[in-house]
Amino acid sequence: MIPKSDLRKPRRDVAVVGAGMTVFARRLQETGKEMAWEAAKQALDQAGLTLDDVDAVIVGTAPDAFDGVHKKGEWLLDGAGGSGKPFMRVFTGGGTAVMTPIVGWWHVASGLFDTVLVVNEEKMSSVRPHAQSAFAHIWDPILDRPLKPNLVWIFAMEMQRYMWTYNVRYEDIALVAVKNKRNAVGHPCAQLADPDITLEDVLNSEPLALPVRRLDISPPSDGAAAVVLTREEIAYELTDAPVFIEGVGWCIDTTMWTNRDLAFPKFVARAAKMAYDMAGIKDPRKEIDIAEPYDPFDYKELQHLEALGLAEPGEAAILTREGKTQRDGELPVCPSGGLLGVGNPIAATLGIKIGELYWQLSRQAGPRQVKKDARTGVAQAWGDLMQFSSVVVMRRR
Amino acid sequence: MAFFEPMQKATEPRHWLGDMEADHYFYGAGVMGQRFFEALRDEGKLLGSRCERCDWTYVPPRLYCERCFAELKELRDVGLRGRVKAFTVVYVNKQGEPLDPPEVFALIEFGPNITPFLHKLGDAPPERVHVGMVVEAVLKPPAEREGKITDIRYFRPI
Amino acid sequence: MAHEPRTQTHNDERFGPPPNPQGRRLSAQEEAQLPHIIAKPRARYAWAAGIAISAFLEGLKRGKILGRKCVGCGRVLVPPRMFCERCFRPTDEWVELPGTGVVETFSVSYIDTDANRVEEPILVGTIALDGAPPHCGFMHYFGEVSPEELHIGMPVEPVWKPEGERVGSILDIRYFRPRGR
Amino acid sequence: MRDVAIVGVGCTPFRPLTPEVNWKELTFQAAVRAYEDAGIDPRRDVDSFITCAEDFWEGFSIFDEFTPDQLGAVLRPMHTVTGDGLLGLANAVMQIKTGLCDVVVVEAHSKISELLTFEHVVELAFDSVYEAPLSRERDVHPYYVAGLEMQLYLHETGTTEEQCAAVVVQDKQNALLNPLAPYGTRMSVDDVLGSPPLSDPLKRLEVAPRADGCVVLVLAAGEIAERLCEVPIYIEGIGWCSESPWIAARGAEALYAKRAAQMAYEQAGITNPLQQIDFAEVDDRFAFKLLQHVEALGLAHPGQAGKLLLDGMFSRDGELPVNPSGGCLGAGDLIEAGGLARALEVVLQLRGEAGARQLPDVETGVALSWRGVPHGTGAVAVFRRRS
Repeated sequence: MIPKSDLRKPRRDVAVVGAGMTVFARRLQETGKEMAWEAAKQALDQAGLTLDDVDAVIVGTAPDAFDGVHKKGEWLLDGAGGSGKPFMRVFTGGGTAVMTPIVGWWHVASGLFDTVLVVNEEKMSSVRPHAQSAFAHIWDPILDRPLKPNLVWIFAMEMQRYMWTYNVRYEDIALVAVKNKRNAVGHPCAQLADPDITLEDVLNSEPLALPVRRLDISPPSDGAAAVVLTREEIAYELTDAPVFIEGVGWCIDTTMWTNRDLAFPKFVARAAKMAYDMAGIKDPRKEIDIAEPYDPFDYKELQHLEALGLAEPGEAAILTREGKTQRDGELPVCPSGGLLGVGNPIAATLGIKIGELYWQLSRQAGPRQVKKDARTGVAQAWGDLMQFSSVVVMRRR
Repeated sequence: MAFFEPMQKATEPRHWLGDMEADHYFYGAGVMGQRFFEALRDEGKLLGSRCERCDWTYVPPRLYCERCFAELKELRDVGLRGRVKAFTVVYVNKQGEPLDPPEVFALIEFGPNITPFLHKLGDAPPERVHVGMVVEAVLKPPAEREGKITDIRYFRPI
Repeated sequence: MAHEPRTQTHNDERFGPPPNPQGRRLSAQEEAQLPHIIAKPRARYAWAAGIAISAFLEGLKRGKILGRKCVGCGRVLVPPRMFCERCFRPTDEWVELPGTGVVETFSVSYIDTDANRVEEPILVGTIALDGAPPHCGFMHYFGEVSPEELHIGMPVEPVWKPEGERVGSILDIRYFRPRGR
Repeated sequence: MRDVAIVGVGCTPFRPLTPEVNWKELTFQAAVRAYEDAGIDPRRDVDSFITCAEDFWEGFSIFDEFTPDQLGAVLRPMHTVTGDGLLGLANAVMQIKTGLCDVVVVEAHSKISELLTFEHVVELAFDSVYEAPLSRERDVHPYYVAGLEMQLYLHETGTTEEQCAAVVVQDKQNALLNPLAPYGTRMSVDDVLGSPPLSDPLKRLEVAPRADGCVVLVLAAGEIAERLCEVPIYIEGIGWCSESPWIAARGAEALYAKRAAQMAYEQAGITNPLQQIDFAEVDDRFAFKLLQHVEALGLAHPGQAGKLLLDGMFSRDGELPVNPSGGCLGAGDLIEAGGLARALEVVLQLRGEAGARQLPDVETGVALSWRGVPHGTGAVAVFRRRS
């Protein structure tokens, strides 16, 4: 075994100094480039910077099959501010939402760049008849595709296994959808905010692939989001309250999804451990003040909280039932409204994961601001065929 | 053993046919594209958007300046006449079969500080096309225009 | 000519950041008037099945479920592969599995692949195959069972297509049914 | 910041078709060789894995799903760069420089023979409203864009069609000495000029034939590299750049490559590339691209590369050999693996392991990649064997 190097420790600090996002909705009018520009421009404006200050651009956008554009990153690059600059697109399915800021982090932390712009965009309304037409091609063509699967199936299967293994009740899972859709009422970009939603609404919503019902799922959406990252010295010149990226982690599990134990997402736990180790976090339950886990389905928020070490397996549902994950609770979870409330333009959910943590931790979140004085937060995204996770720990010092 | 046993017979390998196609896509023209195509369709005009700061005009118009990221608010009519900056005569289609007659593609410049415009040339024998040649857009008759780039049939020499 | 600027800050204090969220959903009528192109891509492939899956498909044609054994970790990998992703070494031998297994997980689906609603629910899930390690198997349909009966842990067996109809496809198995039915 | 070096390389031979393996089995073979070369165990010693791939090349939405197993990356940090191999290499370099990772693996492959509608997929990368409808109308071959760019380059630099054709002759001849390269042969400038026109002035034989294959590189932090192998090949500089994606925005020079080179040279302390660089491997999917790229690297003045090529400057025994591997024209267009194939040759040459095509006394080499029609994205990496 190779002994680890003495020089192995990130030494250059990187902060978020601006964030922006567009409305999440079906948006046929704007091109993806135009949405990317809207979000990127806002993030730069908020940071008090111009495109000239940007040394490199990182873009995230999920499957090219949504847009029907091959090499979609290249196509988006002028809207993202990448013309004439070092430009990089990375792609980890839904995990892209939190992966691009990690890639942005290493652009700066490596010493190669001072200030970078991270732009994520997604447009799911272009593909017809339905976004499912694009999802049909995520499966193994020989083993899975002949069965004509629907993407929701695998989530239903995973949810079923999760409920069975940890004895979790559907009623408690549905409470996550209620909480997040209510939280989203304070979000100007929200697609599905609903102040009056009740548990019964979720329980009685249309069955899709049981146990998954219509209101357990975040809706397909179009939108973009962006953040600006810079090194410590510049960050303090720009703002008194930069929010630092203290830990990053990412991890992928085997392609063979039918060979995995679906009840517990081990890859999320591994990614979290990597990020916590880097951030020096030993007891996440004590040290994390606020969480933005990926919540495309209500059960995913619970599973992710557990894998992030913020609850024991099976316990997250209890914390939810007891109200501890509400905005004014002990551990506010998805105070943005999450994907369930604000919407799920896959990669663009950067804005409600990293963006929201930035606004919350710098106490700019307005009516969405959590009650407690949150200094350390964790954001997480999840993607591919239920197998990839990216985790970022952020802190206001 | 570093490698697995290979297949040994030409008949052993199997392949699997499939695609990555949706039924179709709706490719929207965008905020600025809408103005460009409406002007083309309804008024027979070619619009660009100008960045004052960079003194640069984009054709087709963009919502933002690629160079400085400013929002572009000023639209201008760049006219239908330009010069050939570069051209190529294409002889084959996607299947590798001959294109008869061949197709001529060109970059057309409408003036200084304006991005060139990609389109086709027509009404000109390929051997007579040259860089610097003055050309003008040939539009479909108003009734046939649909608000698409093909509302311009091609550019022809003057 | 000028148009309305899009970069204006909203001053609605009921909302928090972002400071300038753009965009709105158009009405159906507005959408219909947008200039656009409709096109269908042509993206066709002939994927090589590879060594392991070619043999697996040949096995299905003969009514057999084949796995590959890795002596490194002792696992029988189904679907088979020529290398073990855990040990990162070539797998060692072919193993024929009995085909029986238990329901690892399942869904009662009221939507098909294009998200159309179906009257009769599709019963689908993954099967943990006997002879393979825990949680290990593949996805398939369930049949000859009601949605109410179907449960995790239920023993199941494959129902094969008649030999003459089998072509070397996962669909050479019609579905899995409760064992002994 | 930390040094980064290549400590292991592995690949499969490049071939027109590979029907006997799927992409996982293909990649596994290249990975096994790379890990053997580096003397590492991927399940234990590697901190991060990177694959370079694009969905539509592969036929999978979210190809990232299908990447970990064959590299030994299961339950490890791994991600996809939707770009050329050198862009993946850039990520690996940055990961090591931060101090987060000690050992990183980069993989890129081509299984392009499985894509039955290559030309349609290339067109799918064009702007779908302004560009694609023009060629779709009569099903025009999308490489007309290369013809357009070549015409612009020839017209503005005075480079001749004969000079471009000579690129093909040289590349295919170099490939004869490369056992990995499938397209080596002897031909004349007249053979090339006499091949059917594809899109004037581009001729059929000036387009690199595609190939399948996989390249895996193992990178390590400098202080570890010294312990892992005898001749670590240091990545002294890496740069990348994208121009505007609009086809009409193209200029006669490869600005993306020029800027990428500037960035890489700055890191590597290269102020006089002609003096400080011993040889180059550049993308030449179209023959004129070799000349354009050599100029972008500062190895020839604009418009001079063609003349210098005819003078023998870039041949194997010339002052500054270019594409001793045979380049894309001789070794095949490996799609997103092209950049790593170029880097692989540079590493083999610097290690002195290039066999019959070994260049004498080489210490510093440069690799340049390009993402192909219709884009202006490229990357440049400078490699050195430190004495």
